[in-house]
Amino acid sequence: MVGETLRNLLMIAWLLPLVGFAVEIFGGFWGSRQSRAAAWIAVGCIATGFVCSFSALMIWGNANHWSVMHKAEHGASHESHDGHQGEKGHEEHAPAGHEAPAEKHGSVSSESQYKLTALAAEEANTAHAAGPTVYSGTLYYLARFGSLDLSLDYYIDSLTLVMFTMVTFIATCIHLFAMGYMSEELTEEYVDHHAHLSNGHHVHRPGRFYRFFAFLSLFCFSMLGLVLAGNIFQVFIFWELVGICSFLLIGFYTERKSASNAANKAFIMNRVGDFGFLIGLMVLWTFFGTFRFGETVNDKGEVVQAGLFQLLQRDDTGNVIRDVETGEVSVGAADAAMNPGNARKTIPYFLLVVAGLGVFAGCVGKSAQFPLQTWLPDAMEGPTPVSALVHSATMVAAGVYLVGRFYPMFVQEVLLTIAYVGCITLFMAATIAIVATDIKKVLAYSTISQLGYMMLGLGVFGWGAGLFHLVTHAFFKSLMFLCSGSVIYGCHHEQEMPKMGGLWRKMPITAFTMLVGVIAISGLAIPGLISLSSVFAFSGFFSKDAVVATSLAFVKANPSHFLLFLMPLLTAGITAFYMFRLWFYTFAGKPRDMHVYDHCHESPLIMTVPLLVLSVLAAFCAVGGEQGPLFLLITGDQPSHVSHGVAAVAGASTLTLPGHDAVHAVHAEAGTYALIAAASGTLIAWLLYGTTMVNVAEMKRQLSGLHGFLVNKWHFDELYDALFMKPAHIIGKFCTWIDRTIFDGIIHGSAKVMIAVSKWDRLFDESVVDGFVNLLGSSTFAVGRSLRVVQTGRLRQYVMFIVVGVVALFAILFTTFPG
Amino acid sequence: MSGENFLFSVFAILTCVSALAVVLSQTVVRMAFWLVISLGSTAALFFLANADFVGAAQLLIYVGGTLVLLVFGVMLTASGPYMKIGTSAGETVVAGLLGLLFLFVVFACIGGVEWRKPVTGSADNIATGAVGNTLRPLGLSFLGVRPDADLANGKPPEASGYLLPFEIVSVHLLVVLIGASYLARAKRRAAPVGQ
Amino acid sequence: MAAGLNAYLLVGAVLFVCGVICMATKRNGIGVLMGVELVLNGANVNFVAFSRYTDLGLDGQIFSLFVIVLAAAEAAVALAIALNFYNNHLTIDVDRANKLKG
Amino acid sequence: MLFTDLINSLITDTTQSIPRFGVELCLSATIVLMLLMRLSGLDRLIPACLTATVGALVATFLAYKQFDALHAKDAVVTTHIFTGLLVHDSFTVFFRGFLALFLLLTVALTSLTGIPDEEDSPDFYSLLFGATIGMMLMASANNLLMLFIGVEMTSVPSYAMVGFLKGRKVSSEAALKYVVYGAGAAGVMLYGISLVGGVLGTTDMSMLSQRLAEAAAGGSGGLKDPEVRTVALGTMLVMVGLAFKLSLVPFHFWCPDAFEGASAEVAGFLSVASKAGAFGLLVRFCLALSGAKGTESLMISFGLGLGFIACITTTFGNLAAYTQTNLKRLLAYSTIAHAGYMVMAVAALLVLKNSPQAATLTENINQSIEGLLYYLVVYLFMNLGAFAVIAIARNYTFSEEVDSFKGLISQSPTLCIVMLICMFSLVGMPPFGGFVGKLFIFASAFKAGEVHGFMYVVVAFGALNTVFSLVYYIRVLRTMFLEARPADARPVPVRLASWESAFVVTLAVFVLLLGVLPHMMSQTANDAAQAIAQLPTP
Repeated sequence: MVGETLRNLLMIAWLLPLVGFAVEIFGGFWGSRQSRAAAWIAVGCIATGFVCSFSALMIWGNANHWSVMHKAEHGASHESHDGHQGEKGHEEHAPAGHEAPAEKHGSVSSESQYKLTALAAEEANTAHAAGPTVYSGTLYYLARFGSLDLSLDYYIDSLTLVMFTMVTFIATCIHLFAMGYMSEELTEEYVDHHAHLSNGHHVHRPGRFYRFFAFLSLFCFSMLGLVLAGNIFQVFIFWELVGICSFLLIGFYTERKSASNAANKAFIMNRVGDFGFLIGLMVLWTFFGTFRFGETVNDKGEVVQAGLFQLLQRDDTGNVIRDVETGEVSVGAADAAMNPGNARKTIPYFLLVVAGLGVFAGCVGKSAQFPLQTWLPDAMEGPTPVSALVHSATMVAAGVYLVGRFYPMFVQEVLLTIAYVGCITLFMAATIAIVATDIKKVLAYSTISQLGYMMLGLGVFGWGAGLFHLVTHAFFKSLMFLCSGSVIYGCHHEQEMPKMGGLWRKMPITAFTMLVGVIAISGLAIPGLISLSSVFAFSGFFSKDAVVATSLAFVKANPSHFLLFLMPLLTAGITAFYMFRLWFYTFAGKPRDMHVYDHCHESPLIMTVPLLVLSVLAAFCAVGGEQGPLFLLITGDQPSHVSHGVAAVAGASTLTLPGHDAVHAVHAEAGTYALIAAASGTLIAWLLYGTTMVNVAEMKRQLSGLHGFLVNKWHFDELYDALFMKPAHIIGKFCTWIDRTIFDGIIHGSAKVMIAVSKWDRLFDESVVDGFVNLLGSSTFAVGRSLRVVQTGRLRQYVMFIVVGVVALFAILFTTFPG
Repeated sequence: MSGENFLFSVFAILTCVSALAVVLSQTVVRMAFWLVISLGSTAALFFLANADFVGAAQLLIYVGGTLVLLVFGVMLTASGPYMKIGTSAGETVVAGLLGLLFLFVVFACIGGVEWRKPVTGSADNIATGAVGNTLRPLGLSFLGVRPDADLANGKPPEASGYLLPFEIVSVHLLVVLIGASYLARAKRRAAPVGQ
Repeated sequence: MAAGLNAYLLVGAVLFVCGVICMATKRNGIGVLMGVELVLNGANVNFVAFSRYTDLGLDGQIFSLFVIVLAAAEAAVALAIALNFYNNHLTIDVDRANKLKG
Repeated sequence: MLFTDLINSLITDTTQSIPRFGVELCLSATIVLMLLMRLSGLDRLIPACLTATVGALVATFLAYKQFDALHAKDAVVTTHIFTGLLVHDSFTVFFRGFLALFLLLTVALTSLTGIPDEEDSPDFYSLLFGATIGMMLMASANNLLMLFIGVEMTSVPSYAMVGFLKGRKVSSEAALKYVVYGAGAAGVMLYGISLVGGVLGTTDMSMLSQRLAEAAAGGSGGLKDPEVRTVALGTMLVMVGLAFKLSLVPFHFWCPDAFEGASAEVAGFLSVASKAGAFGLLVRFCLALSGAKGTESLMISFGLGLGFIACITTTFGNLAAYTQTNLKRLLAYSTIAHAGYMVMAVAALLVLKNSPQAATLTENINQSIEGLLYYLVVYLFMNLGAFAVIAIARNYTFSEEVDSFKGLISQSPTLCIVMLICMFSLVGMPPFGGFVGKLFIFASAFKAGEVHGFMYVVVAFGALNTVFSLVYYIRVLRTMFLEARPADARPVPVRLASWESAFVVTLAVFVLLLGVLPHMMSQTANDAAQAIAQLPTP
């Protein structure tokens, strides 16, 4: 049974880190602080996990005869990349491993890509034959509340497998790297130079090597659980767990105020997004009655309820089926066909939009999209391996992953929102990255910007493109973060680029691997002579190209949304600019701070080997572009309505969403534009920072206004401070104040008047002027006294408020009751 | 005006006026005095409403017990002849306005109600609430039997007997007694260090 | 029928309102407790009146008897607490109960 | 019908009722036993906390037996005991078990922290047990008289417990405020009862909706009908009395003051147990008035009113907690907020039960009660856990200010981690129990949104408030975990292998289990919900 094998393998990969976490945290607590055992356990767990996930991927492929690989019309394009096979040399290289079988079976391509009927019949748990091949089922039954089942489910399709392989692989590399990077913690007394006590001394504390790896393991567990999750509720649980892990990891240097602040900020911002997520959950549950993606199967193997994705059906045009009269969307036509007992239901269209936007709100928080993006740069307070794993390759990818996973539930309005949010994010973050000087901050903003690309890609109906970029980005961004970690480690925790320069002589491996990453993210390529499909390029080019091409196709179909193409194109140039700026600033030129330069050194082998491994993957994981194995693997089980696009329907507010053909038609054009943008960005960067021809400081002065605006990150933190934090504090204070003052004040205000009136008699006896003065005096006195009374006489006002409350409530009941 | 009406008017006015006097008195001893008058004339109203046992209980427990307790409180807490904790006129006026508002709300509701008419006394000569002579039915109801309600209608008994509250209130009184005596007595040992 | 139900209810409501005002305005703790007695008494007048004029019947009188007993219990505890307050603060002025706020 | 028949039926009724009243009887017996032991001087040999523990244990066991007996039957069994004054069904027994368990935990906590010293402990436990009997009566009341007696029996001993630290100024102040406020609320409630009972001519709660339907039959059924209007006023006044017990805004004033002045153990007890009893009663009262023909829309507006109050209460509680520096006071405001969340379930219940489609919504009606019960159980563990941590730490630091918890992680990690679990659960963070509870309350409120759109607003407020609440809980956690322990702070050496740790860890484990294995509890809660939701409606 393929499904069971896959399930078991992935469960091992998922649960091992949890076991590792338990062992590490307890073992570390009672063990020696100088032992590396915790790290080895963590590496062992995650590496085994990788082996399991990779095997699962292979089993899945074999069971499907690698049918996703042989799309007849694209079969020819594989040859040109065979050459890379040798130099990779890693059997872990997932996509490369598939190529050979794919070639062998190249001729057997009569099966349709999306109909893998042979397997569907064999597995009781598989989805119906028309959709993608999915293995789903229940791992563990939690509880039943009313009509709601809660369980831990799994949902395995090619996206799950690719994500598992990617996450475990990158995590393994990063774990290894972290063993070197965190080795300073292997001590009984660690001196934290960035944390100060109130007496000005540095903080001395025991090393926390084991704790770091325990948290990393817990994080891996949560992330993998999120990917494996078979219902949206489970996603939400792991979603929160990932958030908690990230909180722990960002705040790893808890003694530093900035770190604990950043951890709080990340946590709270994520909760803001989750608020929307919860609302989405409510809508889904109310109208669909299930949280599961796949079908619910009872003990006897009968399907009792269809999954979310099957409940929301789409017609031939790709639109959801709407009732002609009410405009409501029908739910569960498929379900009713299978189980006549489950009556047909409907959901108002706007609530479908609300549900989509709600879930997306969660993704906005987690993936640091506009307007919740500000936590990510601050999260760089964590150790660099954390930044690499959590804030570039995996956790922030969870939002994008969820958008991809949840794609069948999104309607056009939601997709458009996603596209615009992504578009704003990618541009804004890129502009801020131009002026950042902290090496990790540049990478952080670049991460936000690239996440924006992914969201944009998904929003303009490039399901494959967005997720493709997710995977390639994970590779090159983790590589670059590790490189920056290596630089920071080599330069003894110096992160400011203006103090670096010329480092390539001291740390050649780091400089070289970083260059690979920079080229990859910039999307540089050498155009082929014959056609664009034979272009030689690193991974970033292909995936970004896919996104840009989809957005061009989208804009051609919906010209009013032209910004969705222009912005990413412009940003492609900006990306190349700031990335090369980073590289030139750090590694090229002359050393700017001799102190840093003299003391810096190349990192040890345990850190450089992961860099080399990752650089190979960053360069070549996307070979073949959209005809390459990685892309085909990801899109193997894409939602069925994606490939042929969605047609606009008159009347309803729908957009035309481009199908594969439309995208294919503009591919070459878009690729050319993107390449020109990237090349010019690179050129400018070289001119400004690679040579001495232009005085950068002079330019900075000329554009000081803009520069300041960007340095202050578009003033977002201030904006939030003014918009949310201050009002929240004010309201909080206000409420306590109300308790003390207003309620009392009303009574005492009137009491004051009464006092004044009661004194009127006496005042009348005195002369007018005196009386007036006295009145003033007595009323001020009364004010003072009533204020003093405000502080003292509360019990009686409490009682008074029973009556006030009763009367007020009755008045409200009377005035609001209808009829 | 019948004699009953006349008596009712007298006691009703006495009750209300002395209740008002409780509110307006500035010293606690006077308040206690007016409270006695008010509660006592309420007892008289109870008698007029044929609730003879309740009236007696009111006199015994309320006027005789609770009030004496309060007077003890007055005596124990009066720290000197000069102490007079007054209330400002303004507060009283505001509270009075609120009270009138509440009174208005209540009467806006109950003014128009057509009250359910009482079931006439049962055949067995056991009085109901309307007729008076309630000692025996009340006593029986505390034992859990309700001949006043159940004997008339030939069906199995369905009215509530009050055996349970009668018993459980004794537990409550015991607990309350323990609590009150704990609070009122002085600590035998030195109190723990103030925190 | 003499007096009439509404007249009784008026007396009850007046007692109730006087009690509440008493609780809300008296600064003397014992005075506040007297207000409590008035409030409960007001409700009791209602019960007895209903017992006489509606088919609430004997239940109303029973209710009022229990109220009298419970009021006595409550008064005992309240008085103990007031005395305790007095022992700690050396005054019975409830306005001096001002440590806890905010 | 002869008089002897009456006597005979009384005897049968009573003999049948007494076994079903065993839990309360056991508690009463314990009170008397403690008193007798004290009189005979036996309490020097056997400490009162031991007697109390045994009494609570037996009570818990009896409650469990009762539940088991009801559970064994397939159908929902509802028995009226003591001539219809009380109801005995799964719902009653659920609350009995809940309260007995909580009593047991509180006794355990107090004997660990020693807040009543040996001399005072018989008094303290008598009050505790007396209050618990009252709460059990509240949860099983089927007569307006029992409703009032239950509330009084709960409140009056609580007043004394709040003032239990009689040597302290704040304690006596808190008790005074509590007793005056409580007496006022009780008076208002009693007045409301008199109106309801008078207009409807009965004190039997199972007759209320029938009589209400009769009263509404003549008129419009709306507030223009004087009978309905008076009943509405009376109902509102009764609810005000309950709102006092639940500390809903604007009847919450006593709550922060009383909690700050009382010892943490008492505050923990009051914040959970007295609320639980009041919720049981509120649900019963609401259901007793629901479903009367002609007044459905009025009851829906009562539901919406509760929803409105719930919104204000949660928001107020959470925001007011922002600026608190005393941990007990902070938790008091958090208690207010949580009462708001739970009232949302009752609001949903009222709205759903009185909607025109009520017949098709039985499952959702069940679910709203079930969510409330589940939340109460979770709340028991998480809130008691938080208060227990405070109480234990107080025994070392003599302070309950947030600042005295600075850097506590370095000295007693167990306490801190338990606090973390409890607080995360209070926020509603998965995988802790609070999350599951909130989820189901919100879900039922959301369902009620189909009947009336305002309930969507309520849900939105609830969800928004989970964000608000994060801020102040995090502040406390941050103080405990991230700040350095001041050198002059008193040490808090709570070892992992100590009774204190064992106690709080047990609570934390339950919080976790309720989040991870909700079915442990949800089925039980569902049984209880079914028992009450199917009350006969005319």
